[in-house]
Order: sequence, then structure tokens, then C-alpha cells
Amino acid sequence: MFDKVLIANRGEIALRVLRACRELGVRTVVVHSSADADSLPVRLADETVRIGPAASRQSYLNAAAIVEAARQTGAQAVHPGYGFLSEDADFAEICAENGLTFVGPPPQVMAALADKSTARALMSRAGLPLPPGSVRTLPTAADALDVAAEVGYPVIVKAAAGGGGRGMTVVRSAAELPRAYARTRAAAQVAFGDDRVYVERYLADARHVEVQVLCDGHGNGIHLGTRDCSVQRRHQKLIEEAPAPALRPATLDTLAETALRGALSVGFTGAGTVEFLVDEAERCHFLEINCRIQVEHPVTEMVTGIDLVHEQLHVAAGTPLRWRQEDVRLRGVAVECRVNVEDPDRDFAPAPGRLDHFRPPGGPFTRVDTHGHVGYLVSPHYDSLLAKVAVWAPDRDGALDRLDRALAEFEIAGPGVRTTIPFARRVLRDAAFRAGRHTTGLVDRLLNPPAAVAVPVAAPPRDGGADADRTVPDIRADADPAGRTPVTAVPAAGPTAWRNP
Amino acid sequence: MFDKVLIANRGEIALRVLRACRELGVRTVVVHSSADADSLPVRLADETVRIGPAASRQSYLNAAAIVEAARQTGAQAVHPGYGFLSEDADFAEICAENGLTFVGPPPQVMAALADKSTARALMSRAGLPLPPGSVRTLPTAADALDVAAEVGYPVIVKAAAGGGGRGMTVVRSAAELPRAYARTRAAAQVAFGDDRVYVERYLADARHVEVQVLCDGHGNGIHLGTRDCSVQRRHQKLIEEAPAPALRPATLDTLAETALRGALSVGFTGAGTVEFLVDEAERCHFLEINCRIQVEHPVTEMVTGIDLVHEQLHVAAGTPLRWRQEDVRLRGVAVECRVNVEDPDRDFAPAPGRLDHFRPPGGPFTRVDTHGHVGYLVSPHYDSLLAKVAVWAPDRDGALDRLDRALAEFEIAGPGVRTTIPFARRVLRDAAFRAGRHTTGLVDRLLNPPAAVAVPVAAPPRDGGADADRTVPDIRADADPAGRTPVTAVPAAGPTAWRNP
Amino acid sequence: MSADTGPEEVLDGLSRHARKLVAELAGPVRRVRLRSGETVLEVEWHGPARPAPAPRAEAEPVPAPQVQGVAATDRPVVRAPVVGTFYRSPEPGAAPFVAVGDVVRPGQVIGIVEAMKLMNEVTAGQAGRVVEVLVEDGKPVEYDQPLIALEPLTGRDA
Amino acid sequence: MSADTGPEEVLDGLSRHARKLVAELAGPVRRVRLRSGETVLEVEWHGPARPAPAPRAEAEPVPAPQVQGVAATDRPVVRAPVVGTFYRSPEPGAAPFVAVGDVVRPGQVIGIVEAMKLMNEVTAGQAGRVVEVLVEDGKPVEYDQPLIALEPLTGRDA
Repeated sequence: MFDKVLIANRGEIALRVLRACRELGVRTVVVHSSADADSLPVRLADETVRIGPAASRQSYLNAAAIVEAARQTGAQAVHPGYGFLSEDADFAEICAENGLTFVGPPPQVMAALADKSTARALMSRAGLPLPPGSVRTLPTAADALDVAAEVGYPVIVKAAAGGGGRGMTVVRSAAELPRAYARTRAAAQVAFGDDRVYVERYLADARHVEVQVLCDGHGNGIHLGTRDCSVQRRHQKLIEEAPAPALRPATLDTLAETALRGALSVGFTGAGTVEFLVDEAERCHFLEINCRIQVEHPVTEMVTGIDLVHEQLHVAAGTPLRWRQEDVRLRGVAVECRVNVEDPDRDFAPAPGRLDHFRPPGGPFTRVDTHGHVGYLVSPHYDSLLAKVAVWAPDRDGALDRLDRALAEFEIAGPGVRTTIPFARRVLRDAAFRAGRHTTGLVDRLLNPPAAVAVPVAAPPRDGGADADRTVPDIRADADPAGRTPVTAVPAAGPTAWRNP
Repeated sequence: MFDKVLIANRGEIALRVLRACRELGVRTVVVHSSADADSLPVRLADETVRIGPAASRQSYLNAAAIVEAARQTGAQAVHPGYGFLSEDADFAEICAENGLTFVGPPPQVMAALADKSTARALMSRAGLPLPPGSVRTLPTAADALDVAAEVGYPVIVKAAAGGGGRGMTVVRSAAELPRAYARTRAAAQVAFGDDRVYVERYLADARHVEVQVLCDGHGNGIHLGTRDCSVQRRHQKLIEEAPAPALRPATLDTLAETALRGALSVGFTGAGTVEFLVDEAERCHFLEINCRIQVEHPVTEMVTGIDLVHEQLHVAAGTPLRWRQEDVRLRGVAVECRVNVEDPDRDFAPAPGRLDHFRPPGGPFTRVDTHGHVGYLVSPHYDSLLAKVAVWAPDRDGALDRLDRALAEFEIAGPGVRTTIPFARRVLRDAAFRAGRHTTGLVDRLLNPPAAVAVPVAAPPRDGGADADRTVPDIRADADPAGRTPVTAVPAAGPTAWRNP
Repeated sequence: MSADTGPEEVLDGLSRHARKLVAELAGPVRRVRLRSGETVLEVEWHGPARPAPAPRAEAEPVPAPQVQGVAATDRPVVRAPVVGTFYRSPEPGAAPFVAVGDVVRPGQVIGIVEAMKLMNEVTAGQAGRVVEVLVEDGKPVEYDQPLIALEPLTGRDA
Repeated sequence: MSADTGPEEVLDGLSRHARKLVAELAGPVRRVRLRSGETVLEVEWHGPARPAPAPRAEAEPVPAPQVQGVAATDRPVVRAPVVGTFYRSPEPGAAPFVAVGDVVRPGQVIGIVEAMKLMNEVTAGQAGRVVEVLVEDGKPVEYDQPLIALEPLTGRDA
């Protein structure tokens, strides 16, 4: 195990990694921006280095400053958390060049999986079920119209270099498509420096189901069951649970085994998530692989008893996997609610401010991950995620009742501060959700009760943080209603040509 | 299930019961003293009734006021928590007379088990291994000297009506015995209105191991494994864990099965704890049965996944036990640390005051039960227990590392406020404790490093609260070193004659 | 923090009064000085002060504890000695022990609180004129709940 | 708050009350004075005061964040533009860019911070006389860490 690990993140996930290091006897270096100089991770760290001003680009996204801080402090490894540089293959490579272990998969694996088209090509070869629709990138609006006509509307225009809910536009008719095509290309160019886009059928009413995998550097891998993250608003997950409810055991097994096979086939190491869309007939469509710890990892920890950040660190240190597949036994149900500092009554606008009151819930089977505390100034510079409340119970009904209890007692107040707790509790009361029969359309249904639901485009990317953990629950068509074979193109270029800059 | 339950307690356990009620959809009435008018349980309750002034005798021990409050609010049941009226058979009877369900065993069972001599007579009949030594009450000092000579010094003089660490004196030689005998009788008369005492050999270096049982009103019962509570200072538990470490599986099984048999034999219902002393040879000696939820119940919940307060309420509502023995599967290790507002550097003197800072730990597998919050005034009127931190891990080493991490990040500060956290962390670093080879002598050894350790008598009883959950880890001799058969007398009188007033 | 008043409590009191004073007094306060025996508190403002405490209270999101029927002012009250049911008269249909306008003497019975079928007489702790009956006949009361409000007697009453 | 109340505790109490008062009272407070028996606490603000960070920090029991070498006073400083290693001279053995007593002009190079083998020149943002060099040659610096302290130029310097 390492002697000293640098934590290149902030907020609750920096604290999460710090806790894991403490428990393993590893010293911690927390790098931080000027805005976070008095934050909890900074106060609890063994060493801290201020690496830049509040703006993420010059601090948490500043690879040179982070590597310099590691050099100064003698850290042997860098844990990137989620968001920020966690899926940046270049940063992983810079770490390696500077003798630092990056806690994550090898850079070339990260690079290959960062490009959606490449990732799907690789997974297709590994035998994973791909979504119907085009994954070929489309040089002209006319090409896009052709594909859309073939797969049927609504369709979604997506940036090849996008991901995490960014760079997507939903289109309901051929009339809208040319403008959406142009807009998405332009946005992708700005956001990713890469304007390649492709078109697929959009499926609103499916479930977002993902599989947690854990692989070591010696060719071993296990899966840790499924999570359902279908409760999303504008591609941002709000409530997550493990295991995925109301699916046939055979579906869950297939998903888990398929996911692990896919990850192992590309030489994945560390903790990863393989995301799928599952339709009403329980058909599964591969979406993407995430190379980082996820915001929602606690629910998997609670049903398996396995500490994922411990395992990340062990794997990064070269230890062979400490768990065999038969050691992984799922128990009960865990549900997590993200508590964002946003105003549900004002279209989830960020509502930061100073916390005059802050008292997280406690008690049986209740876990809180938060960097908040009385007097904390929620900064407008970063993501709005303030806390995660995760609960466990032997069954799903018990877990949902417990989560409602915990959220009800969570006291957060300050001038201007609002949270998503009231909205989350609305979700908990929804009949379809209680029955486990909800889809990714749930939140829109709650927010827009009437018939015609306009699916909004993802918000423009904000600076780093949990933001970057937004998901891609949007695309994917069911089998073609007319019974035609879905179009599934494989990109022509190999991984390097598709590298996400 | 009940519609409305009255919670006749305060502090963390009132909150614990309130949370269980919320999760089960049961409305709560919290009764409180004037001193607790702004406490967390009061703030979170559906209804509250102020039943008396700060002094426990006129509030939390005021049976008439509590029953009156139940009548006013229409509560159907009373949950007594621990301490206060939780093991008062008269109160249970008053509840029954007033049409209220007392959450606990039937009054006559409580009465029988409250008297130690009766309890042991009953357990002896049920085949439980009794401790060597006298349990016959001794009318004169000469009788006491005879018994002490027979079992060998050190001995302990105990009040028959005592319990929970109260009414005991350790004696190291015949010369000390007459005065100790007289003092214990006088103290017992004052404390319990009953001056009967008996004498047994005292065994300092054993383990306190207890078994959690759960029985319904239909003759069904299960056990939920063992807990070790050997880390005690003056009979007050400081750190508890489940399962009991470093014992042979066969010993653990025997303990659990024996305990359940004993509980079922007396018609026990609800959640109970059967306490044993286990010597170096892993011989088990029955100590007593507690008829309430214990302070340390969270560790059992964490290794079994069973919510004990939920089950208490289900049993009290007449539901047959919802778990079969084969459903109870222990997983991993849980350790709890009690955080008391006491100054370890000043002989654990109470150190209450206002909490300017209060930030409990969080993160993976970490549970906190506390009524504390920023601005809370820790009252000198009640018990010093402010919080319980319980953690879980797959193995004991991981759990201890995690507990140390959690305690290190627990921020509690205010003028004059001190806590037992530094001392608990000292225990966690002790080699014998790490190895699971410690006994009830551990704390004295840490506090008095030299050879001769004077075992202090229990502090005089304070008003109610977790105080009353103190334990009796003190008595019990090993098998007689000379190989004689231990003296084990059964009291002449039946349960009612021994009723604890 | 027990019983008798230490410097801690005195300061608590002084600060509370200072805050209240500044909140209640209109206009920009420049200097506040309080002393209680050995204890002194003094505050001086640099420029004109805004009245701040109000918005602070307003932003308080915590539900207030459910204290029922506590008298808002500082007038003397007679409180319930136990939790129970308050009766204004010795038996149903009888005249109430006291009515608004009556003058009560220390030790005079002003009502009954029934708890567990026991009738507990409630007596006035001081003399005064009854200005308000705060709890209706037959209603539940908490321990220490104000039952009737008094006003001190003036020369005319005595 | 048990047992003896030493001057230590009384002062604690005074500071806490001063802090709370200033935090809760609006407006720029100029002076706060508290006394309890023999113990007196007095705070006076020099100019239009910010809401009292000083006493707040003083009584803070939480370990302070490990901010290294932050200048205690309000004198102007030149800060590190990046995290890295601070060098006072252009190359080993060479004379330092500036020394105590030197007058610097805006834009003048006062040192170098090396980060990832890149040499970043550090320039003064304002004119002043160097009164202290806060970081030794070759030592690691954080972003924004004060490197040299200046005093504004008087008429004589200009």
C-alpha cells in the first residue's frame, strides 16, 4: 500500500477518499483552490497544498499544479475522485511520466473508453448488446436526416466526444433536425474541441441500470451487482439504488456478467461502471463505461459490504483482487439521495449560501457523505452536490421509508439556501417509483404533469465536480416498431484516432 | 401496528425510537422535562408533552405523568427506551391497567428477572451455567465471612435488588469484609428499599459477553448472536462489539442457544439481553437478563441487518416474529464507541456545557446516534452519554481502523466540554484489545499501569438515563482453584417476594 | 451550569438584554453598556446601525418547539403543577374558582388539574388580579403550562 | 461548566459573548468591552470594521488549516502565481533579484517559481520597498503564498 496519496478533488468525494486513506493508514495530501482553503477535507488532511484560484480550470483541472504538489509533498499516488480530471487520459499519462500512480485504469484504456463510438465498437466486439441506431459519425445534416428516417423519431444527436450527459440534443421531428445537428456540432466543438456527432433513436421510457465492476492489474475481475439510476432530471441522477428493482434475476445476472466481460476485454483496471439502458421487455443496451468511482457508489457498498475506495487503492498499489466473485453476496436494498443546493421551485436553479443550520440525519442503517457543516459557505464556483444520504434495509419498501425518514430530519438552512430534499421526497411518494416500475421519464412526469413532455437538452457544462458524473440515460431506441433490423454502425477509426482531447 | 406511540425517554435513545416509529408510519408523542423542551427528539416529534421539571424523579421517572400524557394524546403504547422506567415492572403494570401497551416483557417476567437471585434460580432450572459462589442472601456478616472463606478472595458483596452495576462492593480480604458487608446493606436499603445481600467470588479478568434475543408473544424466539462489552470503566461499558471476538465458534453457539433457552423458559417477550461472564477457558457463567433495548444494540443491528426497535414494536403490537433463526446471518464485525461528556484527564468527571462545535463523523459503514447538535446545551441533570459511533467492516481489524478514523474526525467543542474520545482511541491502540484478548480488567490496566489494581466500587447511582444501562461485569469466580464444587444456592422465596420496588 | 447564577449566566443575561435593546430601540444606537454587579457589558457602534436581529429570526427554518399556550408577555401567571386536565370549577356545573377581574391571594385555589384520577388543586403563588384565563375548562395541560394570568395589585386593590 | 470557574473560563465566556454579539449585531461595530469581576475584554475597531473575524479566529478550537507562511498583517505582498519551488535568483550562485531595502517597480521580476520544469517569473504588482523576504530560496510554495513583503513608497522613495 502507498504511504501517501494525493487527493485531487474537493467536497464530499475528497472526504470520502480521505476517510479510506485514514482507514488504511495512508497519509493524505489534499490539494485545493483558494475558495476551499477552509473546507472540511482541507481541515482533515495530513497535508494540504493550495494549487490555484477558485476557478476549476486553474486549480482542480490544473494538471501541472497537481503534479507539482505531489512532487513537493512526496505523494506516491493521485486519487482523482469523480469529475474534474478523473477521466482525463492525458492527466493519467502525465502522472505516469512523473512517477505517480494514477488511481484508475491505464491511460490508453481511459482514452479508448472516453470516446463513445470507440467504446461501443470495443464492447460490440466483446459481445455486449449495442443500442439500435447509428453510431457512425455523420459529416452532414443530410446524413443525419437519413439515419433519423431509418430509426424513427424522436432521435438524439450526440457528440462522439461527449459523455456524462453533455453534448446531446433530442429531436422530435425531421423539421427540427438540421438546426439541432448544427447546434450540437458547434457546442461540441466548443466543449470538447471535436465536433463529430452521430444520431440515434431517443427512448425516454427506459431504465438506467449500471453494473459496478472491480478489476485488478493481474487479469482478475468481479462484478458487484447492479444499480438503478433512472430517477434523473436533465441527465443528472437524483436517487440511485442497488440492486436494480423489479427486474428478473436472470436479467440482473446477464447484465452483471456481460458488463464484467466487457470491462475485462479492454484491460480495464480499478473500479468502473458499465451503463445500460433496459427497456420494458428487459432488453439491455450498452451505453458507456465510466472509469472512475461514481457518486452513487455507496449503495453498492451497502449491499455488498465492500469498500470500493479501499479496493481502488489496493488495486492501484498492485495488490491482486481481495475478493472472489463467490465472496460477493448481495444483501438487502440500499437507496441514495443526492442533496443538491438547488431550488426545486425555481427550476432547480443553484441556491448556494452560508449554512446557518446543518444537521445531517443519523441512526440505523443511515449513511451520510457530506463536506457540509454549520457555517460552511456553499460556493457558487462548483457543483451543487452538498450531501448524499444513503440508507439500507432488508427490503426496498423498508429502505424507501427509511430514506424518507432520514431526509425529513435533515436540517439545512441559511439565507438563500434551498435543497432538492423536498423534490426527492415527492419522488419517494410516487406510486410508480414505490412499485419500482419507473423509468427515466419519471422526473419529467412529476415536473410536467400534463401529457406532452418536452425533454430538455442537457444544461451547458459547468465547472467540474459531480457535474461531470451526469449520465447518459437518454438515447437508445427500442427495437424498431416496424420490425426492421436496427442500424448499428461501428466507427471506422481505431482508438487513437478517436482520442478525447 | 400502533397508530401512535409515546416515547418515555430522552436523548439519543428517544431519537432512536422516534426514527423507528417514523419508518413504520407510527406517530410519536415525546414526553419531556423542562430541561429538554428544546431537545432534538422534542423538535422532531409529532406531539410533545412536558411532564415535569428537570429532575428525573418528577419527569422521566414520573409514571403518573407519563400515563396521563399518553391518555391526553391517545397514544396506544409506551416505549421506555433504556434506563428510567424501562425495567420497572410496576410501571409496566400501570400501563396495562390504563390500557397502554408497554413495549417490553410482561410485568411479572420483568419483576422476576429484576431480582438477581430469582433470575438465577430460574435460569438454573432452565439449565444455564450459573457462576460459582453463593447466591443465597446472607443475614449476618458472619454468614458472609463463611461464604467468602469457601469461595476464596477476592469476593464481591452484592445487593439482591441491585443490577446494572449498582449495589456492589469488591472485597480483597476477610479483614475488609465486615465493613463492606455493612456498607453494602445500608446502601442497598437506601437505593432499593431492600437490604438483602449475598457474596460471590470476584473475577476481574474475564470477558463480558452477552447474547441478544428476540421473542414474540406466541412462544417464538431467536437469538441474534453475541456482543463483547468487556471494555468497561467502573461497570460502565465504553466500547462494544459484535460478534464477541477470539472465542471458539462452539462457545459462541453454546452461549447463543443457552441464552435463548433461558429467555424462552421464563416467557420472555421483546428484545432482551442475556449476560454472561466468560473465563479464560471459555467457560460461561450466567449473569443476568436485561429486559430492555441496550445502549449497544446498534452493533447487533449492523452484523444482522435486523432493526431491533422495529422488531420490539412489531412484537409489542402482537405480530409473530418476522425472522426465523435460519434468516439470521451474521456478517462482518461492528464496533461501537460511547462518546460521553466526561473528562478522562479528571477521573471521568462529567464535563457538560454548550456545544459551540459539533460535527459527527460520516462516510462508509459509519453510524452515529446522537441528540447533540451545534448550540446544544449538554445538561448536567442527566446521563453523560452524548453520542454513539458504530462502524462496520468485513473483519475486526478493519472495523477498529474505521472506528479510529471516525472518532478522529468527530468534532465536539465548547467551553468546559470534554469527551471520552481520546481515551477510547487509547483503547483502540492497546495491543491486547487489538488482538481481542482483553478482559474487563483492560480499562483499569490502562488507567493504572502499575501492578496492584484497585477495583473501584460502582459510582453512586445518578438519575436514570444510560446510567441505568451500566453492567455487572464484576462478579463471578472461576472454578474453585482447590477443585471444590462451587456453592450455588437457590433463594428460598419465589418471584413475588423478591419483587424489586 | 447548575442552580445558582454564575458569571456565565449573568453574561448570558447581559448579552440577551443588549441584543433585545438594540433590536427594540429605533434609530442608530451608538453605545450600549450593561453592568450587573461585577459583570459589565459595553458595546459601541462605529456608524449608524441597521436593526439586524429581525431578518435573522425570519430566516429560521427550524420548526419552533410545540409549546402550547405560553404567555407572550412577562405578566405573572399561575402554572400547572402537573400534566393533566384543567378544571376551572370544583365540580361540573359549579361556579369557577376564579374569573377575570377577581383578586386572588397567595395560596388561593384557582383551579384543579386532574391527573390519573387524582385532583390536584392549583394555588396562586402571589397576589394579583385575574386578567385572563389561558386554558379552557376540561382541556389538557402540560407541566408548567400557564393557566391564568395576573396583574400585580395596585394600591386601590389592596 | 462544572466546578471552578477560573479566569481562563471567564475569558472564554467573554470572548464567546463578544463574538456572538458582534456577529449578531448589525452595523460596523467600533468597540466592544466586556468585564466579569476581575476579567475584562475590550475590542476596538480601527476603521470601519468588518464583522469581527479576529476574535472569531482566536477562540476557534478547530485546528487551523495548515496555511503556510501567510503574512499576518495587511502590508502589501507579492504572491506566488503558481504552486512550485521559489528561487530568489535567476540561477544558482547568482545575485538575488531583490533584497530587503530594495525598491521595486510594478512589473519588476522579484523571483522565480519553478513548476513542472517551467520557470515562472514573479513580478511585483505595485511599487514598494522590500521589507521582508518571506520564503527561503529553493523552498516549495503554494499558489498565492506571499513571497516578499513591501511597504508603500513614501515621498522620499519616489
